[in-house]
Amino acid sequence: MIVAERKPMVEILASIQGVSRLLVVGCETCVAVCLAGGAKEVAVLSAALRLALRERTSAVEILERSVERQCEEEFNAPLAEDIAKVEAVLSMACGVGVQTLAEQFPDAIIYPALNTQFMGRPEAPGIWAERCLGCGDCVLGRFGGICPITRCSKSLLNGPCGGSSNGRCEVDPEHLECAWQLIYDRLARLGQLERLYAIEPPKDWRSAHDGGPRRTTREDLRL
Amino acid sequence: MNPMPGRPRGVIVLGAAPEALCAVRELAALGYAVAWLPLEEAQAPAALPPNVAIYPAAELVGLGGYAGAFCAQVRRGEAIECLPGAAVLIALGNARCYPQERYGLPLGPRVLTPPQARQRLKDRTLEALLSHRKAHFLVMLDWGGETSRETAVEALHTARALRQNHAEVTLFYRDLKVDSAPLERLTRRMREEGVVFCRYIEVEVRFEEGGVHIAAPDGLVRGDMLILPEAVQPHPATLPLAALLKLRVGKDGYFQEVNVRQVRPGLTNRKGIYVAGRCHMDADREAALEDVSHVVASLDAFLHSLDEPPSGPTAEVERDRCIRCLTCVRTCPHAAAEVVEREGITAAYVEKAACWGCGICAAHCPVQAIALKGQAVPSWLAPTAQGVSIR
Amino acid sequence: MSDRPRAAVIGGGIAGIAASLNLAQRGIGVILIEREAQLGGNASTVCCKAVGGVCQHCGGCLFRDHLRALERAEGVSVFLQTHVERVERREGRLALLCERAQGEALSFEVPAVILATGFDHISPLAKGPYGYGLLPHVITGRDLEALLQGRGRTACNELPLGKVAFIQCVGSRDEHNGRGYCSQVCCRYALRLARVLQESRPEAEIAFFKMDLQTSGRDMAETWAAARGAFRIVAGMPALLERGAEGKVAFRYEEVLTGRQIRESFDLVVLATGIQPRADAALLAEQFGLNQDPSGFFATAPDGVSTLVPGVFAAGCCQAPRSIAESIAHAHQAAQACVLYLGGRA
Amino acid sequence: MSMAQRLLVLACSRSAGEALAALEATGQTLPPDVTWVNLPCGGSVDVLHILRALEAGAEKVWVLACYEGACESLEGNRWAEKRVQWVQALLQEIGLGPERVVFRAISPTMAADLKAWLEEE
Repeated sequence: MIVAERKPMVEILASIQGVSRLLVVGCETCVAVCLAGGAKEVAVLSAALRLALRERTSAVEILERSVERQCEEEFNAPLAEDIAKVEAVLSMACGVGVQTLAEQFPDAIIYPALNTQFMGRPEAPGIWAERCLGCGDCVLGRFGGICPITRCSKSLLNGPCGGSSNGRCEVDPEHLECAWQLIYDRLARLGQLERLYAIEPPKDWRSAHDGGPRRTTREDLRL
Repeated sequence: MNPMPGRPRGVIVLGAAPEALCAVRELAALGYAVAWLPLEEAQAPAALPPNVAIYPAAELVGLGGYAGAFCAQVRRGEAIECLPGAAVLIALGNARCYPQERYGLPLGPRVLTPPQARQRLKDRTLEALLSHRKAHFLVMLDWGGETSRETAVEALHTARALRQNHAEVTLFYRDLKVDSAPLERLTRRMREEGVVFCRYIEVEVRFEEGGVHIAAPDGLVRGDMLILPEAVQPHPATLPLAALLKLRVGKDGYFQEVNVRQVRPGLTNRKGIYVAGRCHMDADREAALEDVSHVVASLDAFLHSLDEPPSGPTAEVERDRCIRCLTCVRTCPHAAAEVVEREGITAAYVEKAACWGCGICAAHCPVQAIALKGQAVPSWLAPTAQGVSIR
Repeated sequence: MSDRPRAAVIGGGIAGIAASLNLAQRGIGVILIEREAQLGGNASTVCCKAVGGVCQHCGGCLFRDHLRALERAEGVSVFLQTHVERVERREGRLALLCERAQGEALSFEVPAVILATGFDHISPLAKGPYGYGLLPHVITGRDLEALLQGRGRTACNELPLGKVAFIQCVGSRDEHNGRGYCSQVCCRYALRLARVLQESRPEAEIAFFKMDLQTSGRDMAETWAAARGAFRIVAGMPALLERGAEGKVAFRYEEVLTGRQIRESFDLVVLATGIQPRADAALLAEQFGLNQDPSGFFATAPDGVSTLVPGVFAAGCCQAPRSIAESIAHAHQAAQACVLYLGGRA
Repeated sequence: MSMAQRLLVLACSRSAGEALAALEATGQTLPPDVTWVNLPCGGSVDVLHILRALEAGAEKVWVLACYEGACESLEGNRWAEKRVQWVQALLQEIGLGPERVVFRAISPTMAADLKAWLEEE
């Protein structure tokens, strides 16, 4: 899923400075599952904003909504009426959702309430960790199902580096496992250690963001 | 009204400890159909009541259902079979080891554990020592750390048995544990029979020609053999079983972290699942079996009350709002929430019979799809008062 | 729900309530008879002993838990300020002829009775030389419990907490007064209380005078681990407690291990008094035709709950000293035995 | 039901609720400017409950739950404390005093302590 976290309140408050009618919109897909932007978080943020703005002279009105997937225009369409009523929209979706709203409602002022972080999974309750960088050319099959690009701090394809110690990564030994230790262990378990003899050529990053904004086309789904 | 109507229900008993056999017998005597899974190689007792089915080689692979309607998924050979039961009683017992690190002494010809000493008494290999002159056994409790209740009692019984075989016995202790009436009687009788009790804080043990020498506060005591109690540790199956059954284990590795509200006989974090005996307490044999009686009594009463509708609030999921994020499943301490397909919707579902009404899931739900039914909250606190979800 | 009660529970302390709840859960009508004006008995006088934000598992809160459950339970009729005057056997049933507060007579006829009459605290006066009631700043553990429960933790600030001595086994394990047994609970409550004192007043220097500390069991593991480092533990029992200088209490004791005679003064002395059979245990035993064990507790069959009189069971501390949690467990077992007895007769 | 302004108590009914019941059994009542809400367990205290109460004008919110190791649901009390800490951090972020939300552990036998806390407040 896409993992995000709420922006600092100071930043959110600064962005909506002077706004007296505000719509807070959550998204009930990825960011709801990672407990950052679902209906509950919309309610919590709105309550916090109302508390923070209470001292302000003019009254602040905050509408709370959430939609199934903010990255899909069809789900956002019913927001039109509410958006027309407010001065600004605070989106609690990932960056994709925020941009969708902005594209869909060109006259509305849309602010993000979340920092979109990465594609990851819940590692333990309350902990989400990155698992995929979206490089556009998946190498997982060669590395025992463990992504060296995402999980190695140095994105080494021919690892490990000298900073691997007791299975931990030197960049942050407390929190990071050495991806190359994981790859070794997994390949050993699968009896595929010989894979490690192959020297990986330099990665072609054109399929990643380095090649510019990406798009996918499925001609069979287009008329 | 008959207090024991037909008792159509069954109980699943897990474990091979003596407590398990005791539980099986007590439950069978109450009229329950008992499915007994020892979960390890164990000698099946010769005679079991007719309403007990024992599954000696069966492996437990899962537990479905909830209080009143559990289903133990059991692998026997190739097939997976479902054994129904209204409640589950776990009596795994514990495991023993000789704590060589704590004592700093290996076992050997002059250092025995109480079970070894008992065995030698039994097979008469101590005979030479006992008959040729007055043999002297030194039994040492609480050396290098507290001896568990169970093994301390075993050491006491061993000391007594040696004494009854006309040996001299000196028992070294720091604090003599007499915290049960039987223990008190035992130690009193031992004193009367001539076991010497010797209190120490620090002792020094030396092996010299001809025996073991202990420098204790009362002076130097010379003996022929040193008897050192074993230590207990959690049964190795405790953790895997706890994971399988979603039960809580304490920091010490035994079932159920000590929780003042759950010391009530054998309660676990899941309704209808009970633990009994040494898999959750430090007890000598007598106390462990007594615990089984307590647990069976509370289990039996619980099963009788199952027909009553649950009182108090329970969590209810507005299932078409659920986004299947699994937060409730992961945070429910009672394993009452799951994501299942019911009536064509795959969503979170909280089983009323398993729910304790704590509301932890409701307070966590990211889309406010769970409410505590039967719990009145002032309207100005109602979490869903202002938000609108558009679907 | 049955119309006719099928069991009477005598004594509304924690054991009596737990036994009643167990029976009620099975749909068995219960009459719960309590001598006092309110339920609870000794368990209701136990204060909370949590320290550092963490529960010490003393079980003091279980009473209110059980009381609440009893309020919700169906089929338990509670009779307060009622005591049994006479017991008659009528065709295998027990007729309990009782008296209520204003001399009102009441009688119940039931097939089975669970006795849960609890215990008395051993009077510290039994240990005359300890000066209870004569010397200032000599209190019992129970006094301390009552103080903490009645006035809250802040009451610790009014105690003279410089040097504190906890004296264990006051009245217990004492053949001279006929109580050769260990009261089971005193080491536990005293160690827990001492930690509460220490938390409120870290400057207090606390010493334990003991024969043997009873510290086994998972519920004591944390308490004992913390206590071991924090308190001075002395193997030796004080002899005569006297008035010392500056309002202190002074006494002499012999350190068992060294044989040294030491005289020391303390600002506060807490006597850990034990458990003894209730004063009226003999009377009840006579009424029901029960035996008492040599210490005066109700004698039972090896199952620990069945008395030698058919249909009469014993639960909790009237049978032997027990902690709150153990009393609850024992009460469940007594209820189970009672149910089997009733079933066998149905 | 409307809310008294001074203090809102979100209480675990098993501990704080029982302590209040014990206090009331001695004939004492809550001060009129204190609103008390009994919840089944500390674990059901929602951050939204706290924020809504502050929005509704409560000067202070107390969350009272069992001591660690005494929660019937094992960790309801720890969740309650975590949520209080979370709200305190949020209040700090928006420039309100975090001391407006307080977590306290209590047991059913602590009626006297409860009384003292209420008097202190």
